[in-house]
Amino acid sequence: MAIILDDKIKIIVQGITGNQGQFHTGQMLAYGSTIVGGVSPGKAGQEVQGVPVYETVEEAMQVQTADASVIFVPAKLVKDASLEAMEAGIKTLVIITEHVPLHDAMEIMDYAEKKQVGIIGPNTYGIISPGKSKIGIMPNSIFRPGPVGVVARSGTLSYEIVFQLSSAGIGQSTVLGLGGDRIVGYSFIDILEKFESDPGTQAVVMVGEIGGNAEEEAAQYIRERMSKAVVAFLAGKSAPPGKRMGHAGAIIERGKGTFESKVAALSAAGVQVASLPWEVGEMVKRAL
Amino acid sequence: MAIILDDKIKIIVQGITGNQGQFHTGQMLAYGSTIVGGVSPGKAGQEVQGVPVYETVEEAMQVQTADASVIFVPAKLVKDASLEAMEAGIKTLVIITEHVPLHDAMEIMDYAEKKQVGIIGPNTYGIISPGKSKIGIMPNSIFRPGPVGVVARSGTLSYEIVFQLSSAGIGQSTVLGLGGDRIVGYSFIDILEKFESDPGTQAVVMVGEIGGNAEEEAAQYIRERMSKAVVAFLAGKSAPPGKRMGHAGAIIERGKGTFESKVAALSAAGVQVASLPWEVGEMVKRAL
Amino acid sequence: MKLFEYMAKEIFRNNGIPVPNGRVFSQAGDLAEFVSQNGAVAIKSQILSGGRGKAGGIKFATTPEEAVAKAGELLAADIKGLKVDKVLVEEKIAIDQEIYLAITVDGTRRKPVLLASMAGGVDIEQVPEEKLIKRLIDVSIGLNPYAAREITRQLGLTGSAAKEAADLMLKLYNVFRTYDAELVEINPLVIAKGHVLAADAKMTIDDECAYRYQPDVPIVDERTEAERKARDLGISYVELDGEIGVMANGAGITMATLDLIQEFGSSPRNFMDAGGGSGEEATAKALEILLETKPKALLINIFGGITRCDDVARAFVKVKNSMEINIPVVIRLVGTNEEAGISILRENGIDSYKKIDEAVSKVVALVKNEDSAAVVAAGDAVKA
Amino acid sequence: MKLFEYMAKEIFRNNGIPVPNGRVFSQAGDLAEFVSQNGAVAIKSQILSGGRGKAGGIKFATTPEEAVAKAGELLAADIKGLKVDKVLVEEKIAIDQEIYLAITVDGTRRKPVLLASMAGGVDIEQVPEEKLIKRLIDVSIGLNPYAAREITRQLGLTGSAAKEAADLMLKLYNVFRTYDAELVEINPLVIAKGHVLAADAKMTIDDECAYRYQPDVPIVDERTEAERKARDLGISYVELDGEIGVMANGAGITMATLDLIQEFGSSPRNFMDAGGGSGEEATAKALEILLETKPKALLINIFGGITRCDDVARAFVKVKNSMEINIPVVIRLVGTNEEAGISILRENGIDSYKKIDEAVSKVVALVKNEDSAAVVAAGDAVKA
Repeated sequence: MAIILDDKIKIIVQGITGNQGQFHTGQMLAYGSTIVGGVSPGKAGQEVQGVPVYETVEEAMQVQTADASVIFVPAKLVKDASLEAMEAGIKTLVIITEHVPLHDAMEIMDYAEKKQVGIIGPNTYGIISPGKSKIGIMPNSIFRPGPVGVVARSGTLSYEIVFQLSSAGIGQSTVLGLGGDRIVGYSFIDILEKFESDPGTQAVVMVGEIGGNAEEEAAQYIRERMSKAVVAFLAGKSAPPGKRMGHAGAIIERGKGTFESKVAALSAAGVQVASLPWEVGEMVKRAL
Repeated sequence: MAIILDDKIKIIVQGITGNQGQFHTGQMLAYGSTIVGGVSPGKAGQEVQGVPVYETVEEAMQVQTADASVIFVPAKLVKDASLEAMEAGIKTLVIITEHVPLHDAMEIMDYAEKKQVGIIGPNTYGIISPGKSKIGIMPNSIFRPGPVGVVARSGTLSYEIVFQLSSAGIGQSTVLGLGGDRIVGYSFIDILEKFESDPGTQAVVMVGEIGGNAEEEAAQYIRERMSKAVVAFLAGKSAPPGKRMGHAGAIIERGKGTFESKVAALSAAGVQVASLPWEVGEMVKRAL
Repeated sequence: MKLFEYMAKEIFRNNGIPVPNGRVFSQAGDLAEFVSQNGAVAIKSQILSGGRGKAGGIKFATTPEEAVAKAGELLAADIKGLKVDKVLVEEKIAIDQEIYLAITVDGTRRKPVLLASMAGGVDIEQVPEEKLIKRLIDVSIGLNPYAAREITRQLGLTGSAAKEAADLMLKLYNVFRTYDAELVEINPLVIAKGHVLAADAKMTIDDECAYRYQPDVPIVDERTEAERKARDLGISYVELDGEIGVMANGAGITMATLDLIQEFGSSPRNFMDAGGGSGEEATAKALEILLETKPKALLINIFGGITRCDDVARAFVKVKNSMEINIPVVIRLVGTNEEAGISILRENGIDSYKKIDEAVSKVVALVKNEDSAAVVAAGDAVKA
Repeated sequence: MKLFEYMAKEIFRNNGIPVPNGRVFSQAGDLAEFVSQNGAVAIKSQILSGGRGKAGGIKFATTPEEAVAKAGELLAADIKGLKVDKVLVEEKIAIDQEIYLAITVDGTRRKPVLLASMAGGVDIEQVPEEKLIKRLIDVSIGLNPYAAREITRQLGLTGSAAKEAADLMLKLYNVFRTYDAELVEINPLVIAKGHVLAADAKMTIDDECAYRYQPDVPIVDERTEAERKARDLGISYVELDGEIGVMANGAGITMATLDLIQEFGSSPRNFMDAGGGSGEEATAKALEILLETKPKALLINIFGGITRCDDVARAFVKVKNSMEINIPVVIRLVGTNEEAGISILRENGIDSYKKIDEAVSKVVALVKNEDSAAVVAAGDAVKA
């Protein structure tokens, strides 16, 4: 089992003819993902890695209905591409693109709420249910199927943690990146809820970072509602306040969103917080 | 039993200090409606007919939560008042005001869809569940409790039909005016569905008019989904095409929305269509 | 409120929608310079009616002399029964393709709807459903580039024409929204030398918002004098050509009253919905408008809701006392403050019906019998 | 992108938000005329930092001579470590009340949020929660009059001040939306003689949208030279003050790498997220930026996803071949095209670690031991 993504999910790639779109379409196909079409205005009729290219999502959906779409278009065009996918009936949207304007992101999220669409990202590596399917840009080699759900704000750090887990013989049910921006779709709580009710997930690893209060809110949810073990790793312990550490969301402002407050909240909720990335595997093993 | 409105529904009056607001607050109270507050900017602290006046709906809701609100404010302010009520948590909104700008009405309906609010009107007399409660401006005296649901596009014509029904000894479960504008909230179908599933309603009277295709769509619904008897009366048989007969919606344009097409659609759906208002009562009696 | 083509095109131009080079004239003699500068032109009579071309309202000219002569003919003519005050003179376009494009309101879906078809240039009602593209617009996000692109794809447009048409649609929606339009229509939107151009333009602005556009958009009024008067009173009024003047309150019941008059063998002189909540004075003025149209009889049918019967009664008494009424009048009064209204009428020697069938049959009988009793009192009304 | 107070006020003024009469000056001598016309003034140093008043960055004067002298002092001063290039000179306001008002983004709720408090004029972080009004804004409908009215009610404002404050909130939301702001803040919004006035103004515009506002809104850049260079490369880079230069890909893993360096007893010289999908050339340029800051050692930690290990390897080889590197460098390479990357490094005589703990402990040890091997090859990395 897995959350959100399984091997039946049919996928569209928006921006499929760009460099990233082409490369990662190939990688997704290689992993076994079911890609039914690509979209690239002005390029309809072409093929990318054997996938037919359409003018619009609506046109693609007329040929074969898809469940999910992954967006590789430039930041300025993400709002249009996202609204397009949602209006066409896509129910899971993965926005890989970074540097999406803040107000565009808020409008995307508002429309997603109205259309009841689940959004992963922007500025995410996507989602993978190892052995089943992936939508995103994560390296195929590091994942292996298993009972641990992984949810993270940041991308490459997820790979690091997954790499540690896989190296320790611990497979993953689903691994998902929420995205590093200030405004993203799914929150920790949304995903923790899904892992809690997924029979294929026995424990959860949560990879957070400084800034915002998503980890603190997640801690409250875990304390009140979650039965499965959660192990956390947090980045940004050494970051000075007021500096934006790459992610728009990763900044300690007005004394809020510090490493210490997150560790305190999670510990109080019974979450084991790893101090070093390679401790995560050991903690999960004990929890299983 | 009844639909939408029963004696437990708590009501707010927006624009309570205006002439119409004051008069009809009194009439509603006299009918037994539960009015928990009124709203009128700059008039907070006053009382109208013993009902406390607040600055905003939100303030009123902090004192006592209401389920429904009725709007008497001028047309230009209706959009603001409607959004206000919906954001404050009102779930049934009755917009009495006429001449609401078309684009304002579309924005109101869009927000209502998002907030899952039921809207009656604009340009409606409201809703009454005889013997229980009323929200609107209909004359108290003509209604009596009973098993017949009445739904209409136009106001005073509803009174005429109800007057005929009551005079013939036939009471009503709920009587509701959809509103005479081109853009209104609840449609015939929405209300027919509610009457269909209301144990207190045994038959339905539908009062339509020329223009649009609401009656034709209702006919399709009745044919496919409705078990209870429906009697219809339609206004506008003598209206020339291209003339807007008072209601924004009551106009035969491009050969569509004619009296004949509506009669044909309803008759084909097994609906008895009365040629004269006073035939309605007799037809309903036979159907009960 | 409908706008003339030249007004709509002015709005289009100001909002980045390409329109042909053109100018509006009231005097035929003024055309010469424009035509000598622009060569072949179309001369289009500015009337608020479709089918203008077929009715001879559009002429073409290649020389200034020809243009002046033809504009003179149009400015002297009645086209489809309408007097031509102005002509719009435009450069003649070499048309490659004609597209129909409009944005209006779908009342059933409660949303704007964009209509488009490659069968442009003809009456859109003639276009079969399957050749007409309909796309609902979500007002919370508006019309977006992807939607415009999908429409041009469905139309089968390609290349620069597709790009320009998509861009034009976004601008047209902007005009539709910004000007509170009920309808914006371009028929035809033409493709000429690979570029798109709005060859015609129709716009109808929501009457309720007309006040926002003074003086930028001059109000064009299709109403009669009496209709304008009624409008100023906030009353819905439409002139018809029958015998019996009607005042009722509520559009539905007014329509039903007209239907009944016809059913009983006479015909209505007008539609007048005196509305909800009109006070005494407005009601009196509305009655005056009715009487000025010289009907053979008057039928007042009031079912009080927001309208109060006592107001109507007082108003009628006032009018009766202030002006000579020499036609039969039948009053039907029921609903809010009914008792007070009836008693006011009684105090002034007027009785009223409570049942609509009796009131209508009575007024029709009076017209047929040429009965001249000014006000009819009906004792049997009480039975209702 | 933060704006100086005078820029934000210019935007406010153009959007109907009342601000004090004022003008910006770079030369103290130029003030005299303005002050002689306006009387008592406030002279406010234009720096991008809060707490300016307490730090002596705002002075008051009543005569032109005094104003010129005090402006001169400010223009010569460093306030909170920042050089003052400009002063904003404004008429002095007789303040009756001070309100805090801001609109920013609530990341958790994914919506704009309006913050307001009657405890204005002080550092808003000092204001207790219960005195701070927070109201989320639905972007599909924006901030509407009723919401502004509710906020002024909660603030306890009445009369014309309430009306003006509500109106100002609507305009402030309009500015927030139109200028793609992350933050618009007025602290204090003052009530003076019954009218509201934005006595201070802060605006931060979304960096991703800065391009939309050239040249209307001059870009104000708080970055160092190296940070600007990195920005032009599309790389996230923050200068810190430690020993080890770091390049990683992904903000999270970069932060975690800095944390580990600290955990192992050294300190990072910088944060550098080389990002996803950077090509060979950009990566090489990023490495150049790093080396220019003279760190004691370099740690390159690449986990390939959208970034491909072979690109990084090629880039590093290129830099190594083109510039002299005389500090220790530790490379950790894993993920997409890992094998290709490792083999490119091998071909050039460079080995790489696969495990992060080994890479970090190695680089820290090298710094501590002052080991000067330019590139460290680790045979045991293969074990990972």
